[in-house]
Amino acid sequence: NRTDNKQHFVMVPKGVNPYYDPCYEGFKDAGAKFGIETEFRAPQDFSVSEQQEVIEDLIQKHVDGIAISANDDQGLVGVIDEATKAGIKVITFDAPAPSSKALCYIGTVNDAAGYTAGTEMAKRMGDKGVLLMLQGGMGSQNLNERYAGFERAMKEKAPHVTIIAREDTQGKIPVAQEKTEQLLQAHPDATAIFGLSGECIPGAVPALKSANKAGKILLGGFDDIPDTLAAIRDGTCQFCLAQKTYKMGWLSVVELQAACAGKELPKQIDTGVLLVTKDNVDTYMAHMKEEAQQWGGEAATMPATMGAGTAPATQK
Amino acid sequence: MTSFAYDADAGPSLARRVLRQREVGVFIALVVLVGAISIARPHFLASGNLFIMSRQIALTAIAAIGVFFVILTAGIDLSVGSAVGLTGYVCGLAFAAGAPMPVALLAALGCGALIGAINGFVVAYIGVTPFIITLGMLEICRSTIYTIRHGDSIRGIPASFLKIFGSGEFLGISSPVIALILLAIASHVVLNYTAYGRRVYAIGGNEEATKLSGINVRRVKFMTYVLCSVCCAIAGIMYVGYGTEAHADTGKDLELDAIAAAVIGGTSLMGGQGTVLGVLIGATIMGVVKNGLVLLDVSSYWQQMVIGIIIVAAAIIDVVQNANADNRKAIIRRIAGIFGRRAGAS
Amino acid sequence: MTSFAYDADAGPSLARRVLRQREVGVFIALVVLVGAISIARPHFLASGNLFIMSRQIALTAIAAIGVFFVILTAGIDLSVGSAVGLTGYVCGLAFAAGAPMPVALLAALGCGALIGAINGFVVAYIGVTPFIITLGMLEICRSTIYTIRHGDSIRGIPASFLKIFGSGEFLGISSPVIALILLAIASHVVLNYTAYGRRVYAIGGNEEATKLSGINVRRVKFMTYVLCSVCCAIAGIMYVGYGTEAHADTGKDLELDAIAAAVIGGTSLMGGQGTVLGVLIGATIMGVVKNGLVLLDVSSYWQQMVIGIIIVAAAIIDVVQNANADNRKAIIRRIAGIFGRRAGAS
Amino acid sequence: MGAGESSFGAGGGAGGGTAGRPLLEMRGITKSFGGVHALRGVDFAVYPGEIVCLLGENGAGKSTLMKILAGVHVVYDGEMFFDGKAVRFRSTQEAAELGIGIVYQEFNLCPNLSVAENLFLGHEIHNAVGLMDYPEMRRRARETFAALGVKIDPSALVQHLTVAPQQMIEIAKALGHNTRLLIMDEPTAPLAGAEIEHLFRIMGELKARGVAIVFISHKLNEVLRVTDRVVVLKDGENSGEIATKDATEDVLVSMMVGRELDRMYSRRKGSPGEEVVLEVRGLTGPPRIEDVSFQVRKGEIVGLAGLQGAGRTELAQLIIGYRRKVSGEVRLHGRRVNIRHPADAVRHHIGYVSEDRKKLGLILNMTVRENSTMAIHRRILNALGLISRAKEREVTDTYIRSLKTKVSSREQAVRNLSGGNQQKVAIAKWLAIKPDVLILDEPTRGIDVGAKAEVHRIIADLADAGVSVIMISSELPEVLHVADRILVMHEGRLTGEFSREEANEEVLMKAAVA
Ligand SMILES: Nc1ncnc2c1ncn2[C@@H]1O[C@H](COP(=O)(O)OP(=O)(O)OP(=O)(O)O)[C@@H](O)[C@H]1O
Ligand SMILES: Nc1ncnc2c1ncn2[C@@H]1O[C@H](COP(=O)(O)OP(=O)(O)OP(=O)(O)O)[C@@H](O)[C@H]1O
Ligand SMILES: [Mg+2]
Ligand SMILES: [Mg+2]
Repeated sequence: NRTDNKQHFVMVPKGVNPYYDPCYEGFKDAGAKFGIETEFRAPQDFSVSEQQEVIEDLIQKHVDGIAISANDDQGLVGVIDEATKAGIKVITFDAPAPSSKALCYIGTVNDAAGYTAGTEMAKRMGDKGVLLMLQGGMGSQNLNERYAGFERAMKEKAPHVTIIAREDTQGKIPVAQEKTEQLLQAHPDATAIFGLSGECIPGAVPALKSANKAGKILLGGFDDIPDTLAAIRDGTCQFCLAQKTYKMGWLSVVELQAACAGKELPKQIDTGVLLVTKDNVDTYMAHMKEEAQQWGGEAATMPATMGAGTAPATQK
Repeated sequence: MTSFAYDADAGPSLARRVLRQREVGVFIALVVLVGAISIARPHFLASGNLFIMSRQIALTAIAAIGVFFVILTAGIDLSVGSAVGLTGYVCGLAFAAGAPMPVALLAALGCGALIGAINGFVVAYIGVTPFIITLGMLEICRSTIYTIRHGDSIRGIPASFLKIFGSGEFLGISSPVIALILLAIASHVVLNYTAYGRRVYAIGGNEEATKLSGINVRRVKFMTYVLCSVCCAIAGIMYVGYGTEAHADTGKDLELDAIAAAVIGGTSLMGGQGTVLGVLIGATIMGVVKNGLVLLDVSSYWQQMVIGIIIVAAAIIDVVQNANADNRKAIIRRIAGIFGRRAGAS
Repeated sequence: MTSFAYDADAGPSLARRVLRQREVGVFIALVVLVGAISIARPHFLASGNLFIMSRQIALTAIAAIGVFFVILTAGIDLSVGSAVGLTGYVCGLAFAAGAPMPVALLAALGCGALIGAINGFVVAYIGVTPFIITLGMLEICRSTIYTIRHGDSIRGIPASFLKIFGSGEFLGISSPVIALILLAIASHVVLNYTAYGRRVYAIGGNEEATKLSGINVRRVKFMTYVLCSVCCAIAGIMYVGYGTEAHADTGKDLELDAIAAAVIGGTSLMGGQGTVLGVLIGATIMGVVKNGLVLLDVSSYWQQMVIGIIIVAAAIIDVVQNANADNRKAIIRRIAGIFGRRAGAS
Repeated sequence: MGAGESSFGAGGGAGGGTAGRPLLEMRGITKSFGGVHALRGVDFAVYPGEIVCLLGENGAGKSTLMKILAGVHVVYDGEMFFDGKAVRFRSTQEAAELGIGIVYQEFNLCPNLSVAENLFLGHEIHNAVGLMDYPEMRRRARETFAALGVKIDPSALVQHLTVAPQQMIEIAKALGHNTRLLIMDEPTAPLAGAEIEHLFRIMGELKARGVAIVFISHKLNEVLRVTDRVVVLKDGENSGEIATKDATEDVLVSMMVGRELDRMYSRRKGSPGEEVVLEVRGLTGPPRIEDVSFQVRKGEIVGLAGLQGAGRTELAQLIIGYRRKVSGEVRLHGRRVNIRHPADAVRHHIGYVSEDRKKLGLILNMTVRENSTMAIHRRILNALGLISRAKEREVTDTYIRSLKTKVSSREQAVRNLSGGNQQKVAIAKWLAIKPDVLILDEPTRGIDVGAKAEVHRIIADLADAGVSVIMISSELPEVLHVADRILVMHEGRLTGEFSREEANEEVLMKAAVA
């Protein structure tokens, strides 16, 4: 008898971070469009345990669907199991939990994203030069996968480029800046810098500027946070790869709805990454939304723009 | 004129052993907290929630008891978090190498003992400030983890192990909680009923006088660091069971929580003051706050702030409660006069 | 007349004013370090590198001097990093609100003073352990930043400001370094040549005695926390200039570096011991190590470990150097006998 | 022993006396610490230019009363008048401002600061530019010390000083600023001959200047010598008052203790055995001990006399392995023993009662019980290897009784005991190890006449029971009466050895100075 009243879907990110704002925006918009009550519940810090607590709590609340950005694979197996038993549809977005009973993963496949990034970097470097890399936390699974993909692409497409350093920014912008400054001292011959995580470009920008190398050194990296977009506008940064966060949110609703309607979901949907450059920096978000918003509802097949992976289930 | 009442000493001594005034303050804070949360959110007391909360508290508290030994001697151990991470990782590596469970456990505990022995030796026998050497060990242990497998988690932990330390429970109590209870009892006995424990407190009270009493201060201190890191190893093992994998980042920043738990529970960083019970209460307060905030749907952006405020509030309640009548008046007066110029005066 | 003058004393007291033995140890460590790195990588001494390194060191050292005041009274301030972050963010917000530079600077400094006043009041007038209240403030300040703009950086800092505090330099010395030099001189004078400074040391040496000497211990302590947070505000402002934006995560974990710098420089966490010069040396050691590791292309996986080892090594050199002849022998003997059973004996 | 009754106190008595308005008057002062009643309705008055002695057993409440007067304890019942005006101090500062100076019973110095800095802490001297004027402070410090007849390097760190100079600094601090009322709580306890004489001279001068002085001491000969009036406290209540000129030691004692008491230092019944128990050969160690050799026989009491700084404490600390020796050896029962740590000493049943109970003797935040058993953990374990509370209580109570320690309970924190009672606990700890050799460093420092007699009796009994005792004391009469044999030290060397028969104050003094 819950069919007659609104379905209730909840988005559970890893923690508090502006990165998730577009995810939830997509989630909300889709909810609004398909008449579904949506909610955003973030753990206080990026920890499995707190994420478990949030989910535990949602199970008590008997929500209809949960979309999780998993802080940890194994760590969530238990709760996701419980939730499924309680008849709640669970999917993961942004960060997967393959070992769990989660029905589907919607998000960037890091290795693929890394490969795309590497390809772009290779193209821009023209198979020559010295590349410096920044990474936020050497222990981070996702970033290590990104790096793997990136390195593979470089080896294939620009074998003569030397990746000469890979420094830990500890995920902090000021540290990224310090490391960049030091790297520029250590390697005056560097021709390019690539940042595997969000804080790298915002940190590298002031370092390049104070070294008067802004625009002279190729700068690219992941995540379209405001600082980075600003840097792209002023030309210090040449490109960044935006994860299709809005789309992740939107598709999460679509897939959960499908699941509730008893549909079989694909194990994985790679939302792919979007290349942001000076040309599309002001428009890419709108495009991303448009692209996402055609999914679900009456929409039919998937367009080619869609990244690797299987098509999202569509519903009547 | 030898006027001392025999029953009089029953009072203090008994109290000191069981629930010294020191603890009452934080205990009140804890009760208030639990009361408030469970009224606002009855689910707080649901067995499901208590289960996960108690497990999380236990993981911190085990490490907290370890560092508590060190703090009693007026030392400090910042390597707690990294030690938890490394020992757990070693346990995982042992399994990955196909070692049977007992071996894996011993490997972790041995690794803990080694970390503690290094800390202890450098502090007690060379004389380096605990803060420095343990800060160094913090870095060393953590980066050791990274250098081994570039930060990958170790998967494929045997089910037999997970059955005991992961899902494992006894009368609905998770294994970390059971471990904590046993550890707490053992520590309480050691600290209050053995010569060793008495000496730990003595060193915190007056190291020179202790030495002159013919006690090998160096050895006692050395041992506290070993004990601390062994507790970390226990926590490390429990974390592997909890996460069902050995993660490279396990235990990051745990030292701060562990020390905070001890201090909130009335342990003096100057040494010689504190009880196991206090540490448990301290750890519980922190766990309850974190858990409660999530249940209460406090905006994630505000949670940290609330935690900060509650920590401070608990500490203030504690101080006021432990102050004797007239000091209490004075404190209240000062808090009241905070905006008046009186605030400046002594 | 009875003479109690021990020639032993003439030494320390004089030295204490200039370059106490205490520092010589770490200073040697520093020299060795610099020597080694610049031989391996001559570019280490290139003006460009010295410029950026000195600026990075200064940013930490300014905060370190702040917390040094607190540590001298046997206190501790864990909110240093968050205070740096918040004050810088406040400065940015003021600019965003179109405030002129003086207003923005005052806003930051005022914010710092407020944070320090709260810490100081709760410690000195209510009597909460510094560790707890400042831990609380750490959480509160940081989450305040996040609640304001959900962690986004504040851009559009006026060029006039950046010209002074960002790119700004004087005889090739960056503004943070200039600020540090002025601050260090001022602190040295205050601590060694004013009544206030001596009372700070006195409290660390024997708080009770200081109180009985009719000194308003509460006020002196209170002020150290205010001074500390004001130093943080200075660092915070410098960081905005450095980053050309106000970032939400500025200063994260800085407290540990700041405290470590002080302690490596020979400051005792038990209070009453330490010099500004020592703090500077401590901060420099840490900065040199970090910079050197990158120059030497040490893999990020190993850097932490090297840092840890060097911190410990510096501390050990320090201890051995400060030990008197026969203690030194004893220490060496122990280090040697580490594997023998003699290690256990005192 | 009325030896010192040629009192300048009475001589100046004209200037003092209880005529006119009291400078200070305390009425019905009551103070209790939790359960402990330290003071019950005590009345006390001091007149300008008189020296009043506050006398009483350990724990009688003397220090507490003075701490109230000095503004340390701010919570109490009763009223206080200074210069006829009602006063109620809220801080030590307020008391100081009225010209009340105090030398506390326990040291209150900052070890990490220089002598001069300690001396001027709270009223530092600034120069033209408002910075600390160190040269001036050092100069004035030297003056002050010269006036006190001592020489202390003003720029020395206090942590390098021994108890005696530290005490002189405390006195100098109290004298500092236009003092009108000077309180001295057992000022002579850590001092020896010369300094005490200087101190008395200063007191005479102050008295002549009309300064009122409260003098607390357990040394009755001093009391009779320098004071005009004696006010006696017993168990926190007034128990009488007497003009010094009408008083004798016996009168004072009976006023304190409330009954006649045989205070004569108990001469031991037995006599030393023949076997040499402890032998020290050519012991040398930094900073000052040079080639010291001596023997102690079974059941012998050897007195170790000397001036402050003679190195007696150092010698003791070398013997028990608290300091590292560079040469020489220690033999026990004829066998060479290698003592490298106090633990070794305890293992060989050598005990050492330190001269500095707060720094080296006691763990102040621990209870009387925990302190009493600190050195015998091994011997009070039960079957389970745990510390047996029963045995602990037994040991603790034994010594609380035999030393007549005044405690509210054996679980009282030692911090809260009166100075003398703290000293008794410190001694108890070492009696508990059932020592073969017991070294006592100033064992009767700061304990009352009754307790002193007790300690001497205990020493005698120990010796009779076969314990070899070395008693370091700066009080020659004490050494002369208790010791079977007396060694004298000067600047780290033994400079004399006397049997009880040949020894007297003159020869000992001669040996002590050269
Ligand atoms: N801070 C305190 N807390 C609890 N009890 C105390 C405290 N200070 C003193 N007392 C108690 O008050 C009583 C009086 O102590 P006080 O120090 O005044 O004695 P006293 O006359 O100075 O003895 P002594 O000659 O040994 O110095 C003692 O029983 C002591 O235990
Ligand atoms: N210059 C010094 N530096 C450090 N400690 C010292 C110095 N001089 C003496 N001491 C220590 O102070 C303590 C007291 O020794 P002191 O010089 O008073 O000899 P003493 O004969 O014991 O005098 P007392 O009559 O006080 O016992 C001993 O431990 C001694 O080693
Ligand atoms: Mg007294
Ligand atoms: Mg001595």
